[in-house]
Amino acid sequence: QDGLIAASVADQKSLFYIAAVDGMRAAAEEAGLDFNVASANNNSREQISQVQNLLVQQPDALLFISQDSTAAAAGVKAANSAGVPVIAVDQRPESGDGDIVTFIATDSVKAARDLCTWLFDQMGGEGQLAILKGVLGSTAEIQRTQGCNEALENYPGIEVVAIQTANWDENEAFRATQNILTANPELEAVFGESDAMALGAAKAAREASRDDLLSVGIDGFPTMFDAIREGLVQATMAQVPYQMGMMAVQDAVKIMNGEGDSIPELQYQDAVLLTAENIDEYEPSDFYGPAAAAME
Amino acid sequence: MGRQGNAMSHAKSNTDESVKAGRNSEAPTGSERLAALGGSVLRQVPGPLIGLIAVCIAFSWMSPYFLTERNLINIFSQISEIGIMAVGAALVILIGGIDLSVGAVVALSLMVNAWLYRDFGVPFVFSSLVGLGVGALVGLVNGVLSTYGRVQPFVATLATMSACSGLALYVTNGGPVTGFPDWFTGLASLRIFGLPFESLLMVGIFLIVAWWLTFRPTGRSLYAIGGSEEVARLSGINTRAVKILVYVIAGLLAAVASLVLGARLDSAHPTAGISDLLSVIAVVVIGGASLAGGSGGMLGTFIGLLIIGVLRNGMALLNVSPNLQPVVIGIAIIIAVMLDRKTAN
Amino acid sequence: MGRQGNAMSHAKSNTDESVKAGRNSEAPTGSERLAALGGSVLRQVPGPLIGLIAVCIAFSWMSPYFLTERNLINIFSQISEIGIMAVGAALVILIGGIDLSVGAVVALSLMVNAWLYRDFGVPFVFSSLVGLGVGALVGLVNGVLSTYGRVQPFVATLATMSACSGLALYVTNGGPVTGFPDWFTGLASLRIFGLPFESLLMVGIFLIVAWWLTFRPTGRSLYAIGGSEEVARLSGINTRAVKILVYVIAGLLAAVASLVLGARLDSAHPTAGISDLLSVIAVVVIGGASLAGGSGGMLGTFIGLLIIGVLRNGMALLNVSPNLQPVVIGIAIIIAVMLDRKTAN
Amino acid sequence: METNAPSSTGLDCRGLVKNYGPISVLKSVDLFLAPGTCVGLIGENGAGKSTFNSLVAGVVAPSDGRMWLDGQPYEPHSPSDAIQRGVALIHQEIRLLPGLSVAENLFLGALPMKAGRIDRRYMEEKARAVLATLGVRVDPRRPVLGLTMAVQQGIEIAKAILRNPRYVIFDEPTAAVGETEAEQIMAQVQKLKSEGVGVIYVSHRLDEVQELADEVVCLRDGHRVSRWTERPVPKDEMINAMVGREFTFEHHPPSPSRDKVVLEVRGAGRSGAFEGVSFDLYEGEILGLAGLIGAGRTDVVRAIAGADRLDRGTISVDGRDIQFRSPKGAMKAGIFMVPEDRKGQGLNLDRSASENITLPWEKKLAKFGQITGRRVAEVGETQKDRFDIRGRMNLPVGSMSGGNQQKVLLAKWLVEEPRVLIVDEPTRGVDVGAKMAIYKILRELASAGMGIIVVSSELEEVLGLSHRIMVMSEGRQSGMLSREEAIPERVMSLAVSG
Ligand SMILES: Nc1ncnc2c1ncn2[C@@H]1O[C@H](COP(=O)(O)OP(=O)(O)OP(=O)(O)O)[C@@H](O)[C@H]1O
Ligand SMILES: Nc1ncnc2c1ncn2[C@@H]1O[C@H](COP(=O)(O)OP(=O)(O)OP(=O)(O)O)[C@@H](O)[C@H]1O
Ligand SMILES: O[C@@H]1[C@@H](O)[C@@H](O)CO[C@H]1O
Ligand SMILES: [Mg+2]
Ligand SMILES: [Mg+2]
Repeated sequence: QDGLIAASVADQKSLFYIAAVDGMRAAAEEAGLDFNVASANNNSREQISQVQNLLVQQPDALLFISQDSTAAAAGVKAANSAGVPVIAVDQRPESGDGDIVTFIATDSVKAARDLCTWLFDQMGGEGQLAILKGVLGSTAEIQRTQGCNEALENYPGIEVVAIQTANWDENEAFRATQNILTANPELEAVFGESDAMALGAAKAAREASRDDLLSVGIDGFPTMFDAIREGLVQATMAQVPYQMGMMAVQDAVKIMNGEGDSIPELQYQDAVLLTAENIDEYEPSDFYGPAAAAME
Repeated sequence: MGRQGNAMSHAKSNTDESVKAGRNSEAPTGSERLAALGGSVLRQVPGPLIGLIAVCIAFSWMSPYFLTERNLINIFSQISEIGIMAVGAALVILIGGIDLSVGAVVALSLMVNAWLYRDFGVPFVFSSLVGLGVGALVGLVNGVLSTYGRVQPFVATLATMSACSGLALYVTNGGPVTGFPDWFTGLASLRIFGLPFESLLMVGIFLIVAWWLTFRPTGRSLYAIGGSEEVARLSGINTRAVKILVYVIAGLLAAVASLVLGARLDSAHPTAGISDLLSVIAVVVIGGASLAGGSGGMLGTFIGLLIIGVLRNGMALLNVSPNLQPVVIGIAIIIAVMLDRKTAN
Repeated sequence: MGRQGNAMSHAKSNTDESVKAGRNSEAPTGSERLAALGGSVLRQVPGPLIGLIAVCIAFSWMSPYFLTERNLINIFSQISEIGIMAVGAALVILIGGIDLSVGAVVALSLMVNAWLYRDFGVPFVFSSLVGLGVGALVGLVNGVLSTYGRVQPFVATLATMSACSGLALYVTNGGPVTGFPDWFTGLASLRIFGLPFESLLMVGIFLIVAWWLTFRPTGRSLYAIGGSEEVARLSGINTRAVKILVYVIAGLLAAVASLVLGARLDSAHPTAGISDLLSVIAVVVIGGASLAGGSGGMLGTFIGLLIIGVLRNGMALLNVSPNLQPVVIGIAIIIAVMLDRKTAN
Repeated sequence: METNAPSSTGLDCRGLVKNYGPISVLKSVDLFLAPGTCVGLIGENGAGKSTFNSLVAGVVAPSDGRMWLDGQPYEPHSPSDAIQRGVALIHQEIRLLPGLSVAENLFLGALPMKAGRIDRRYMEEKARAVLATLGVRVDPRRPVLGLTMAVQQGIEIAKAILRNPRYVIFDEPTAAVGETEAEQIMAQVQKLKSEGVGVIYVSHRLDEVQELADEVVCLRDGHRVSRWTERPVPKDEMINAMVGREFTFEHHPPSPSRDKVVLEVRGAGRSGAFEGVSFDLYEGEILGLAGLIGAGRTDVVRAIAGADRLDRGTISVDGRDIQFRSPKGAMKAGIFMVPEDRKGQGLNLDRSASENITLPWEKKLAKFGQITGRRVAEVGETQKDRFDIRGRMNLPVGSMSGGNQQKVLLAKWLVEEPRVLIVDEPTRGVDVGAKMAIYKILRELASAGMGIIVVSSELEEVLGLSHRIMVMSEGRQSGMLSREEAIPERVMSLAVSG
């Protein structure tokens, strides 16, 4: 089969996006399609440019992992006007009347809500909590904050004593947690909006001899597997980006074969809560594909 | 520090007249006139033009899409906001300053605009004007701090950058705003003579500012101030007023860029534009301006803009691996700049 | 452009001498000597020290935790990497250059190190040395490009920044590496006389470089080169060699910072350090260095480092809303810098 | 090129050529300098003197020609190379680092060491000693910023001497200093000679050349046109050789000034700089400002021209009180000042001569608010002719010779005619012919009704030009002399005593 699949992705630094692209590439190879990918370095303006650049090559489908939900609309619009079908992954276009064939994603609000609910149960429904946010204003930050807030409504005993941003960065999370622990010696748990930040928080706690501090994250990165086993961190919500990437290409193939109508509009993938109890049932590659295996 | 190699070599290659045209010599000969003309044309062709041409040739050879009309239009529309911001940044750099707040001003003025429009029902035209006003105001603060306040421009604009990016998040507590009026978002797809409106706007701004810098006394004084503020002051230029004006223009242009961005994305995001800072300054400097001030101009900046725009576009067309793209871009920038040096010698 | 206000006021307060010290004046009078001495002491107390003190007083009043031993130690350990990078950045700025690659060098040297160690089984001591070598090599490239290559430092280091950040992702295709030898990660929790090893390392580097800048001819020559490269050259200084050396030191120190980072987190991320660029330069400039070169020093940089470190720490202790933190930091920077101006007058 | 073997002692330069691109600035110049002697190098502005010096001192490489130092081939590829071989150059333009201390400037590139550290104590002591022999009294620990031109010139000379050179080139060392300093500098040259050092001495003050030089070489348009080996070399011969024709001094007695006061200064003072300055300047009058270096003349005129603040006193132009706080305000009121420091205050060396000249005038030159490159070039060409500027007006001023830069500086302030013109050291580094031309212009401007203040460290210049002379001493106005009263002795005694 002859054809070109184009993908525009927010960045190629986060393992999440790397795995998603790996999944896409693998599926495209399997289907014998050419695969072009552009990474926007977390710049939504830049990403619109890249979408335009990809469209110049008239691909058969555009797989679109937008930098944020608001910017997504413009990319979709551009693709629509070029007559290229769009498969949105991870970020759903929030406005505009653009058409997408399907939206494949983790329900981030739900993932955060479930994770926090689990965490609050571990805390016995009361105690001090700190939240480490991702880059402020980014969709993942907004949705995960929202999910945690929803969980908090059911747990009046949980007191949020500190909210800081660590910009998805482990080292920044380390510093922020040091400071939070200084000001809040009674702190019991940290909700990191990503695994990297959960790890940074846990390492800061360990350094401050607070091994009892609970720390959870979202992503299910390979690095979390050992960390959970060792008790450094307690849980993570594993997403399935590799699989999402493969699905996106498979859907694209369906469109090319004229079977586009059979694709559901919304394909939420459940995130899996990984804790010490079930960690041995999974492999990192279940979530992040072969790339993850190399990283463990 | 690296003054323009261009101006330097220029100086070197043209001195015969100063030797020949002694007191006794008559009016300049024809060949001397020609040489002078050649000199002044050379002076007009600044920055790494050769580099740009080389890059373009390479890409049109490597990708069949590069020279298509659609792609060329894309390139132009893709560089619009950066270009508009770069005009302001170039002016600031010309007077020997720097403006780190340019990206954050984009975010703040866009958010204030969208917030007034959505949450207070302010008519969009007015909320946009307020957005522009915010940009100008931040520029004013930058200008006043770095003149009367005697704070280094780097520090002053670092502070306003920080403050603006925080405020941009604060107005809507980090949430994005979507849904601008249709006539406004329509501007993003408006074509005039087949050219995108936003690109024409950018080119228009470049032309007006180039005209100002070349033909208006105030504009011309920017070179004097950048060359030596004391010399400019003693020559009767109100250097403080001009400097403040320049920062205000830079802020205003950033706000204009925010409108272009808002129309294109049909949304306002509190981090919009923030990561463009380095690209904006890079465009100006690649175009031949020196951060020491006093050299550079609109033509050079435009060439710098095209170099960055073409490089990014071409990489995407060629499907270079995303991790390697920055490597290739880094190398290409150096080659583009060095090509120019070599030929200038 | 904003030469240091410090130096300026200094100059002004001393012009009377130039009047007095005419041909008729005898040896300087006692009071003149005193004034000169006062001047040179003033010269030693640079940058916004007053600002730092004010910030510290404010925080110790607002948070009971601020002045605890634990918190002070935390502050010191939190600023270690930025501090080490800032030393290199300060040297580069001192000679009138700029190094944008510093953050990307952290990422690249750490990744190369970790990659060699994990994927090739290179003993960690050697892989670390290679990592340091990578830092020095990038510095060398920066230095050669900006001297022999006659590329502006901004452009040269922008290019290497771009290239390094791409390569850092490339070596492991963006994946992080975890699991360094225990003895190495142990360094992160090592305390000497109760002080974190990394902080002592940073302070040691500051002291050595300060000594070099003050007492060694090569170090001293940085001020001359920054003041005027031409004058320095005419005075017999090998300006190119010194400039290259400075960029190499800056690259090397960035690589050292990457080791500190790696030991602390027991992992290597391909984006580690990249976002620190602006903070690193800010530290130097807030500390009183001028981007025009020729002014600034280690004491000022250290004060700038503490200002940034204390501000961030204090905000976190007070749990200021993350949206407002940048606003407060922006305002605080201006106040800190202006306080100093006021008192210097 | 001469073929005989190089001398085994001395600096032997043969056939030195320097081309900038296609243009040759120096065309096969020979010069021989024996140890313990002095060669005077003269020539019009732009003749190539400084270029020759740069070749010898390794600042730029020659395009052709060879040099030998004490019989050994000498090809300096950097200034440090030349310094190491014992050749030092005192540049025409003062090049010190304002931020560094005097002592450090002196030892820059050769800082003395002790126990692995810079030996500051030795450095300061040595600096003080060397400066003292030059008559420069300045604390070696203070920064150079803010020192007078004369002191800076002294530091430049001391810097060269400290390197113990065997050959020293002085490029117009006395252009920026007063008579007394000039005498001290010349004494220093004599001393060096007597110690066996070979000296190349460049100056437009021909009596100095006459007094010091054992041999005089004259350049014109990059050629060596004359050489005298017998002293004394007659001054008129030197002048004729420089300009390439018979040169006659024109003597114009100043036309009388009128009764109308243009500028009135009353009780002017600025803390720490000068006090109690009061005078009237009449239409058509040239008022000379005399005094020793550092007497405060520059400070006074800078304050009058709005460049520095005025703490006390009033200034009025044509009877109208002026309240200005900036040069711009002063210029609006009709007061223009040509600053003394052309590099730091007068010209932007990277911009073209024409652009420099039009800078203060752009608003006036503009038509419909626009100013074109052509208009700038026209004005530049007009001023080029009027001030006899040698060089291309569309090139950066920095590539012009020092004297021609000075002419551009004057031309910059005289595109249109102000009410009051202040010129601070107007003929610094200008050759004899051009000097006469400048005097002529100043006199013409005065007779057309302008009021002119001339600050000059050349007493001869002040005395020759002015209707009246105001003498300053240590920041005070110590006397006002009419043309007739102003004999050198009287001026000097007022300048010294105060
Ligand atoms: N870097 C340069 N580029 C081009 N032309 C130059 C350069 N340096 C000097 N020249 C030209 O060389 C000629 C000789 O200049 P030079 O400075 O040697 O003159 P000079 O004899 O020292 O004059 P003055 O008495 O005014 O100092 C001048 O016409 C000058 O314009
Ligand atoms: N605001 C200022 N900024 C920089 N330099 C200044 C300032 N005011 C005065 N100067 C310099 O200080 C020096 C002292 O000036 P002053 O008027 O005392 O000297 P002077 O009598 O003119 O002697 P000279 O011949 O050395 O200029 C001058 O060189 C002048 O250029
Ligand atoms: O899940 C990832 C996060 O871990 C972070 O890297 C940002 O993007 C999100 O989608
Ligand atoms: Mg000369
Ligand atoms: Mg003076």
